[in-house]
Amino acid sequence: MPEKVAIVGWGQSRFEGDKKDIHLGELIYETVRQALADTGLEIGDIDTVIGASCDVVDGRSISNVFTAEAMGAFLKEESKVEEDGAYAALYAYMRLLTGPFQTAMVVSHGKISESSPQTYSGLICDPFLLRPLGIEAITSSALQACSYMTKYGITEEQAAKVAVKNRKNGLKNLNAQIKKEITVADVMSSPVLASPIKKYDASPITDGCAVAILATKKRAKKITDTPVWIKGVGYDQGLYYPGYSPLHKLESCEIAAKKAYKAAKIKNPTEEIDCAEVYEPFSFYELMLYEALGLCGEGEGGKLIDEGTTEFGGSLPVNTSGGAMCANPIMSTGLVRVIETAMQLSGKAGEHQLKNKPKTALAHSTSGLCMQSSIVYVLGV
Amino acid sequence: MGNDVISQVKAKVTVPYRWSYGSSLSRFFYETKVNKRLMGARCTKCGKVLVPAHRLCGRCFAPTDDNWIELSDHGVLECFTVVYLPFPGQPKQPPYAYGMIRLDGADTQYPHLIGEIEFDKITTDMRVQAVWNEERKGDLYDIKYFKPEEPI
Amino acid sequence: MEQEIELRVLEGDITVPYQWTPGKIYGRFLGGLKNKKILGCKCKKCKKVFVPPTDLCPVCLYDFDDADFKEVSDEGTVNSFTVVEIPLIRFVEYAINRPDPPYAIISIKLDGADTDLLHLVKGDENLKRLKVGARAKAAWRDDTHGLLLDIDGFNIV
Amino acid sequence: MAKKVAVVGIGMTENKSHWDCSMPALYRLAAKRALADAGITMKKVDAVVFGHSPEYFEGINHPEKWVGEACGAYHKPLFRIHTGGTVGGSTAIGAYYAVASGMFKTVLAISGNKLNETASAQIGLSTVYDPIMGRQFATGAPSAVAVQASRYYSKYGYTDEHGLKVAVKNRNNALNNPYAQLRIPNYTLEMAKRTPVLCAPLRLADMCPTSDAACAMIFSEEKRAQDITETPAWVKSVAAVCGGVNYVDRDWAVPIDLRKAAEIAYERAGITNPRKEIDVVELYDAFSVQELIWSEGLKLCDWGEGGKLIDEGVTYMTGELPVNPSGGVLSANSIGAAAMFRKAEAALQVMGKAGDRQVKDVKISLGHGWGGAIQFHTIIIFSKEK
Repeated sequence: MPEKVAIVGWGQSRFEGDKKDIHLGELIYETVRQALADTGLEIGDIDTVIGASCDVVDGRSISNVFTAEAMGAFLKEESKVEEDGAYAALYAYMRLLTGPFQTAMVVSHGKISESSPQTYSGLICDPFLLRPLGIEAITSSALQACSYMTKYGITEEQAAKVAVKNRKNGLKNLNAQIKKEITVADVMSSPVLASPIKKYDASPITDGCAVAILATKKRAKKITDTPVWIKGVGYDQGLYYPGYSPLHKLESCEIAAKKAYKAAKIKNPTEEIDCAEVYEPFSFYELMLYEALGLCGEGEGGKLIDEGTTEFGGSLPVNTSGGAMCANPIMSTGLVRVIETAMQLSGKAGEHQLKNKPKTALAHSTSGLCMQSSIVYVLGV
Repeated sequence: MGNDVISQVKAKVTVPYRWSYGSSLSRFFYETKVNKRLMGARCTKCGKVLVPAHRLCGRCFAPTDDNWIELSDHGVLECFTVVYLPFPGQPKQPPYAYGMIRLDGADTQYPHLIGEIEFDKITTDMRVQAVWNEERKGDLYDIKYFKPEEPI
Repeated sequence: MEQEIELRVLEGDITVPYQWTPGKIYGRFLGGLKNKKILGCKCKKCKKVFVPPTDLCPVCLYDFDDADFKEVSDEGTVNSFTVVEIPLIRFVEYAINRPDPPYAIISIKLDGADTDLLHLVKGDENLKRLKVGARAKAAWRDDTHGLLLDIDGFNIV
Repeated sequence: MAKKVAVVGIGMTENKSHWDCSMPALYRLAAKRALADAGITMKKVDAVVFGHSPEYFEGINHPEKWVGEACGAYHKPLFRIHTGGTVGGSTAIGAYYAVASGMFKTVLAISGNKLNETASAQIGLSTVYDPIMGRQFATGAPSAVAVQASRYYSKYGYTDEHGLKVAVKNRNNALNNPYAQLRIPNYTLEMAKRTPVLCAPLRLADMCPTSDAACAMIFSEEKRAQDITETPAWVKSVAAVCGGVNYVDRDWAVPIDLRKAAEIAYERAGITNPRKEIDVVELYDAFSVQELIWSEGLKLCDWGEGGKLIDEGVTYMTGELPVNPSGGVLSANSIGAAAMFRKAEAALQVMGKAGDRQVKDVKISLGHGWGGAIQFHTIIIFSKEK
């Protein structure tokens, strides 16, 4: 499905660990206005609004009740996807493909500091089999890390290299929350959260909001000279109970990537994808994602990071923005990956712009424990 | 034995939160606490006055004027209910009455309790006025409730 | 603005008492634990034994029924584990609850099962001997409630 | 451009306390019945759109993760929509767009809730109120709608008897619906008037029951729809519009958000005179008075004329434009499924498969839902003709 819908503008709030001083509505309002300013559009030019937020994060059931107006959705055709914003962008994309809408705005937000990533992820657990154990994001991911590393002989140092690489990339990203260079030794000596995951393997706690404006081909060209086209998208949901899944691989991501590649007519991702932004809540996940996305062979994630292929100056840079390692605004992290990819493709990434402007790039997001669900976009110019 | 089926698993879930007031609500409740004033904000586009004062007008998506307007603490009860329905963990024990009050000078409604009147005497469109709490913490209960307006 | 105004927060919580319905499959698995037995369900299509069982074989979409239940061993092989070092927020309160860290969460394939059960390993001695491939056996509580933690944890054999 | 889309299969669970059924099993039941109705298996279903209302109803965050595979979503594309009470409608609309976009040929929409996993649905519903601005005296949905009712009755000079008459009409309709929860034989206005006032002016009789239920609908593109069934319910148009709660002035008796949704839906469906052109309406009457208010929003009558519809018998099964032949939300409310039930009931009416609650010769039907703080509205218009 080439060149039917484009990403034409965006806004990102500053990503911070604790936006205690800002009301959620204010945060959204300012970010939406930023996105509108980016495109030169007025709120009246937006045909449909899709939100992405979560009751449990907000501590307000039906989270869009009090935020829809701050998104500019009053008397508009609005809906809310209760997943990461990358899934809301998918729904906006579907709507734009049908005809009545020419522009769509995707707004994702979360102030996780008002609650906690532990309660957010812990409540994903069913009440009978998982919740009694204290399973949440860190512990479920740690089980997965153990399984993956054991199966393929991946070392903790190799995982640490992801944290080092992404934090280095984050130094150049104005929006990044974490701006601190670290070494593999720093990661290895940071306190263990749940083995083998250590403090610096983990993404930070981040509040934030992200907005993307999408438009049909006809409208996109009037809005911007640098539209970024959605060339293909694939998404998939895998098994829920971690004991049922082959934890050493990310099946849903493999399938999502295959679907996205097929839609975008990508035959050889390592050759055809110029750069990627992936959602890596913990360092080792980026290695697993290399494999699932077909950027290297099975079990070769560690080798890919060792060879420096995915470094900023490598042949296939991954997370030039610093990724989730530098800011993990829950509900928005995936949409930020889409936006960052669009920034690279349109040449608007500023200080962290790749020297050789990419033509085709990949954005990934995920939802659920152990990356149960995945969505993959292929974007291009 | 052997074929027991558990029919219910009981547990209590408690999720802690820390909700931010943000600049507008902080300032609004600062005014109720310190100055016993209800403040509204005027939309820079349509001119309507929002209470509590907010950063934006939902209708126009325009920001409100930073110069807030002091509103009367009298107004009209536009609609109301008397709650008798009980449920576990209810924040306020029934029976009680609350409604939406259009304060004089405001274009939106302010929610609050209705007091000092027998429930069956409450009517829509009646004039009401705020009864302020002596001790105020900077929240909705800086006003105890609204009561029928006293004749001037 | 005229004066500096303190930016406020409201501290509170959302508290809800639940009475979750396990239904016939989860319910019978939990009933098995009450009797110190670990039950699984065998899919009539793929023949895999799911321990613990869920309402259906998610792959074949075969709905499990009473006749598909099968008891498996309370001993098995650890496939994956993590030692939890940080205190996790206790947002749920059952009749019996997990221990404070350090403890391990394990993924264990019980003998006779085709899937892994997630459970706990506690105690310094057990944690020292815990590794992938280790054999472990359920340690049952004296008082059982029909809850997952009727198994107190797994001891490394 | 949009592909033509039809509903080809519908699955409902009974609305009741499903004490013997886990939440995944409840969804499973609806999914299986929808597949059976369409005569297909999950192999033919390309994607799932999952609906579920507030997480705090069951205390499960991202319930689509746990429950998804019970809907047959193993390695299928799935995403979740959540818009409160109207989520069932929003989910159906999501599935419509998933097919209309050309991305998928056949999509399962499924939505539900198990409200009996807590002692009262009002515990969860009270957390819809803003913690700083109103949760202090929230009593779930009843108190909010009671406020709306007081405004409506006083604005137009109606009395609570108008609402109670709706309740009696719909409860009697429910006798024809095997999936309804409240099926009270010989229910009369006198009985309704004797029920206690719970949130004035609303009595127990004005309020919906608390149900566990799931509902599933299968949407297909044109060709496949015709292969699957001889009686597809063609989607003429969909609309979902958001109103304002705290940053706008609001007249609770005048649902401008619903009116906007209706105008969009009618325009896209080519309907100019809804009262005449629509043969049956299923709307979200969680509380009796809302049937009157929503009738106005839906342009079935002028502003302020809602009470006359029930006085004049227009909306009875025997009337000119039957509303809620199923018994409506007043007879069954699981919240998560309730708005999809409205859409599904409307689809059944054009398919001619509504059983004892079938209205004669239905060519065009409308299904509505509301959610949030009474500000999200969804509409689907179905047609017998392509």
